Amino acid sequence: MKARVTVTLKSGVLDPQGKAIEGALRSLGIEGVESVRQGKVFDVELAAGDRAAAEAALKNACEKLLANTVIENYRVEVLG
Amino acid sequence: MKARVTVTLKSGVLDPQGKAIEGALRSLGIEGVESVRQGKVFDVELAAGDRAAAEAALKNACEKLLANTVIENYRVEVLG
Amino acid sequence: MLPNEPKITPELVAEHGLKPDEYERFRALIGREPSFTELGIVSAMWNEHCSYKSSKVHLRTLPTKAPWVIQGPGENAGVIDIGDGLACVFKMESHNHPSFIEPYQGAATGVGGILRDVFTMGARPIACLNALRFGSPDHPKTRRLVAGVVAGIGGYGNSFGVPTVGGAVGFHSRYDGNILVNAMAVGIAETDKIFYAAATGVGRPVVYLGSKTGRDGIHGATMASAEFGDDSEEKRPTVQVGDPFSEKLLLEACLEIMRKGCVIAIQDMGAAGLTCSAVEMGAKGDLGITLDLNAVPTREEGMSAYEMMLSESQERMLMVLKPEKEKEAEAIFRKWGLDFAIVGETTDSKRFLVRHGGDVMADLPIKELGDEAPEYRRPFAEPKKLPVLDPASIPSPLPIFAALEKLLGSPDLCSKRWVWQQYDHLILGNTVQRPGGDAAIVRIGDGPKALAMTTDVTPRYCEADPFEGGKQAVAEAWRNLTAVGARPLAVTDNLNFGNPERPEIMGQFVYCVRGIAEACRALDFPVVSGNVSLYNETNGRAILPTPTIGGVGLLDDLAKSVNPAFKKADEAILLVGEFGAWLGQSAWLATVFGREEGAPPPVDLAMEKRTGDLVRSLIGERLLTTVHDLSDGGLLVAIAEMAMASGIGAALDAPPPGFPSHAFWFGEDQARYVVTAAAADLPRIETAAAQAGVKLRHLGRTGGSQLTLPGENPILVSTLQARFESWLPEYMGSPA
Amino acid sequence: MKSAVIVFPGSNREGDVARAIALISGDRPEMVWHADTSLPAGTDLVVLPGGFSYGDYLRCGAIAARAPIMRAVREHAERGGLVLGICNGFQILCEAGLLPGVLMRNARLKFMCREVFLRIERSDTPWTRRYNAGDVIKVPVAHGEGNYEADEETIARLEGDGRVLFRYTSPEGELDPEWNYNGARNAIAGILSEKRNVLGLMPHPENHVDPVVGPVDGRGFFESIAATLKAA
Ligand SMILES: Nc1ncnc2c1ncn2[C@@H]1O[C@H](COP(=O)(O)OP(=O)(O)O)[C@@H](O)[C@H]1O
Ligand SMILES: [Mg+2]
Repeated sequence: MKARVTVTLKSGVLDPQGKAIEGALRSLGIEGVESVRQGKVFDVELAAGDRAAAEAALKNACEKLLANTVIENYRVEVLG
Repeated sequence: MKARVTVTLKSGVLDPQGKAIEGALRSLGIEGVESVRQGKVFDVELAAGDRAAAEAALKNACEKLLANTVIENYRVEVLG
Repeated sequence: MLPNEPKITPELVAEHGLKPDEYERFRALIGREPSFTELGIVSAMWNEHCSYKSSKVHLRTLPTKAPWVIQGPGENAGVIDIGDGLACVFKMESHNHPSFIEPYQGAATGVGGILRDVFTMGARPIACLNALRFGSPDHPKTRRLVAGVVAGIGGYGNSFGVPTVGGAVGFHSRYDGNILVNAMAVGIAETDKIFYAAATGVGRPVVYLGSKTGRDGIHGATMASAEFGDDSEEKRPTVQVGDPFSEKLLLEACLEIMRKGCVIAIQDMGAAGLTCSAVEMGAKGDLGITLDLNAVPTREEGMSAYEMMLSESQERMLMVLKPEKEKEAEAIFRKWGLDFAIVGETTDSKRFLVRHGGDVMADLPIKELGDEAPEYRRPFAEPKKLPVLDPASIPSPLPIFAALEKLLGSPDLCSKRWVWQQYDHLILGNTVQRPGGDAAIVRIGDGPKALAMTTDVTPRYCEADPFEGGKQAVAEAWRNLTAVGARPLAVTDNLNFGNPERPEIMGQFVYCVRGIAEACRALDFPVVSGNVSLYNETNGRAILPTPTIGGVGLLDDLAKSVNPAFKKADEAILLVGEFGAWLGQSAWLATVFGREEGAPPPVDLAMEKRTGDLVRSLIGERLLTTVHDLSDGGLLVAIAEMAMASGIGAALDAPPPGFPSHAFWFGEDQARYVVTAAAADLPRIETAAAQAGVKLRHLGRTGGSQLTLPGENPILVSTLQARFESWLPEYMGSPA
Repeated sequence: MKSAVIVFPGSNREGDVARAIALISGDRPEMVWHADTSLPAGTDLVVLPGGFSYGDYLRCGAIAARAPIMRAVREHAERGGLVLGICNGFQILCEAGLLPGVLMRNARLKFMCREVFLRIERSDTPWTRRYNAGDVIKVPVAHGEGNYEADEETIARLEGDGRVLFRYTSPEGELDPEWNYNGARNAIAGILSEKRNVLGLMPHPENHVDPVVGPVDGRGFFESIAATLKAA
């Protein structure tokens, strides 16, 4: 089963990398960029009986490792 | 306008991050994980006249900066 | 019958970089049409990068022996004896083409590769250096390449955990389409525990260790030997990705199984991976090797024999283990989380037999694959000599200190802090001389011994006169080691040139090598390892000839080392060596006038030796408080660097009669050092110099916060520092 | 004093800190493998060294924080034992929840290896008794992600409880963004746990203890620890 986990910074948490990218895009002449925030995706293949099991396993993975819930939110999508 | 850019490694390109995470998930007892590949997301806010303009600007941003097209693929979604 | 899909056609042969006559040679050697896998194997073995076919005959002329040389060129790295049962293992290698295509990963994997060369020999790496050449700062790609390469070198070395302690960074439009990334690694081993590539014993397991094999860099070695055209950026997927974390584990695991006596032979998988490593192990040991590719750990499904044989996936090793130690070795590798697989065995057939899925995919004579590689005596043109410039014919358009400011703020001479601050240069706690001095100094264990190391070359000189330029590169490396008080022991070289099929380029190569050989001989400074990178050209425009020299020297007692920072006020500033006025090919001429003209300064090797030996013995007697060698920018740039390193100024005397001021201060005559000493020690120093037949000249005194010179407006050291430190951060658009 | 240095795959400054401890206390620390589940009997001080544990490929310190040995480290901390995390070790302590906050990418977005000036905020701790509050010491940093960040409430609590032990300052001890190279919130370079027995700091005092290789401003740090353990 394939799934995608997306981990993003909570709003309010400073994102120096996003800020730098914002600046770099502007100096490259790419117009209209107001803000950039950077996050991560994990494309996971897993052997799970069903969607619910896969989702549960990945939520567990996020809580235990993939996200730092102090500063990050996560989202799990099982793609089937 | 809000958009999300997702940058992932081309298949076949070594992903040391993904490999390390795979190992860690297994040793944390999360079952069934077969493979993990890590990518990046950029959540961008931009002032653009319309979707097409936003999409064009972000594709340009990917080619120039956000993605390393030697080893990465990218995808732009304008969320409106 | 060997499976043979696809069919071998002349086009396919050409795509593999083999010339028709080379292909015929191979066909005659095996007496039949090769299979596709065999074509891949021979293309890897016979390309320039692996076979050194254009350079071999010339490399043989380099001096490689000395009583302290344990292993010269030919192994993964050179080995020299440094006493107390210890050996220093070192080598330099280029990763030019990959770094141009993907700067971060290209540079990172270059560092990874050279580290592997060193620890394959049983040495623990203690330091890295790197010599970088970028295109003109105005070229649209340069900034991105600098950022990527520097981050890649740091990214790999910092994580692996070895200090990056020195190197060089230069810019020139001739590198616009072909940057140079030369990485050097230095390690320490016990002299009786050095490991080599030659396999011994029949029927022994051949073991694959490290990371899995993927489709990385297939044809990378061929790419490194191909000239770029405008479509070079299309050759993308061959880029390899580095994994410093796995490399660190591989280091620890390899050293552990070596300590436990498990290893008979070991070879890292570098360019052309499994092919080169297996053939070398067999050929050097006079044995055959049989590989069963089904046992190779792969990262991707459905990899063909061809792909596995040519993959350049990083962080992999091939070993022959003692059969009785196999289980122990495997347990160690598993503990470090690395792959371990028996992929073949040694045989007495002297054939290289590759099986996959039950089929024989290649069956080749193993020794001939290496020994019978083509070897060329390519035609070369003798370089034209340029006229010697008369300094009086070049008027100085600027006051002396204004020219100095301009030089210190120029891309080549400015501070490279922005670069080396991104490298962990302190880890392991032995960095005695940090980046910014003449040579780096790294303590050995708890001391008092230490190694000094440096990389040098002045490509402008080599372009103008390859022979003198080759000599100068060696002399400067030797001088840099001497300037910290070390005894220069040996060099590794990295010869970067254009397309050797053009006689002018081959002429540059041949004459540079002659110059290097002559200087190494005269200075008793043998070459123990090296690397050649040819075809560095785009659309027929070659790089400047750039034979980078990596030098290593030994300090018996690091308490007796010196650095270039002025120590206190009221000390005498002396020039050791002759007064001079050589402006041809000088940094001054290039920076102030934008002219690269005339013959470069000649190197008198006998004088070089006399002068250096004197300086070293004075340092040993603790008579000199600071020492700095003269190179780019000449006398005044050297003095300014000594002032900037300390914040202490200097009052300089007027040049002697007959020397135009600008030529005196900025001339680049060789075999010279600036030193300082306490007044009380001057008589002893003068006596020693007279005995050695070396000139000693008074230049002025240290003190104050500015540089002063009769007839010129003084300049604050802090003003110079600001100029020196600002160019690179401003250019890169980010503070150091 | 009995100390244990935890070695994770990818640790690389474990030798540096072990050497500094041995040099100053005379006692060699024991190296403990991450996969072990207990500390050597009688361990006084646990050190999580610098490096790139597991390549730091997910978030710095994230994977190491979940290693088997960390349970024993946590218990040691709960018993009031001294736990020191330097650089990657600090990141691991934050990821493990033994210290609050996170270490983000440096504001200048580059790895940096350079000397910094640290102001010692208090001397009445197990870690700094050989210094005076307000002393400024010169030690190196070597990191790409040392930009300390936490929510307002956490920062207020750390500041209110006097748990900020080291700050990046000018050589004169003044707070100044110019000298706070990584952009850390409130120029925070090192923080204490509530009971002050757990310390995390980004700089490397272990690299400035030996006159042969540089200044020796880091000696007081290890002398303080040795004195604390001797007194105990
Ligand atoms: N790429 C680099 N990596 C590390 N150190 C560097 C690098 N480039 C320059 N340096 C350091 O900066 C100092 C000055 O470099 P350079 O001008 O090339 O010295 P020199 O002319 O004396 O050979 C040296 O200490 C050198 O090691
Ligand atoms: Mg020098």
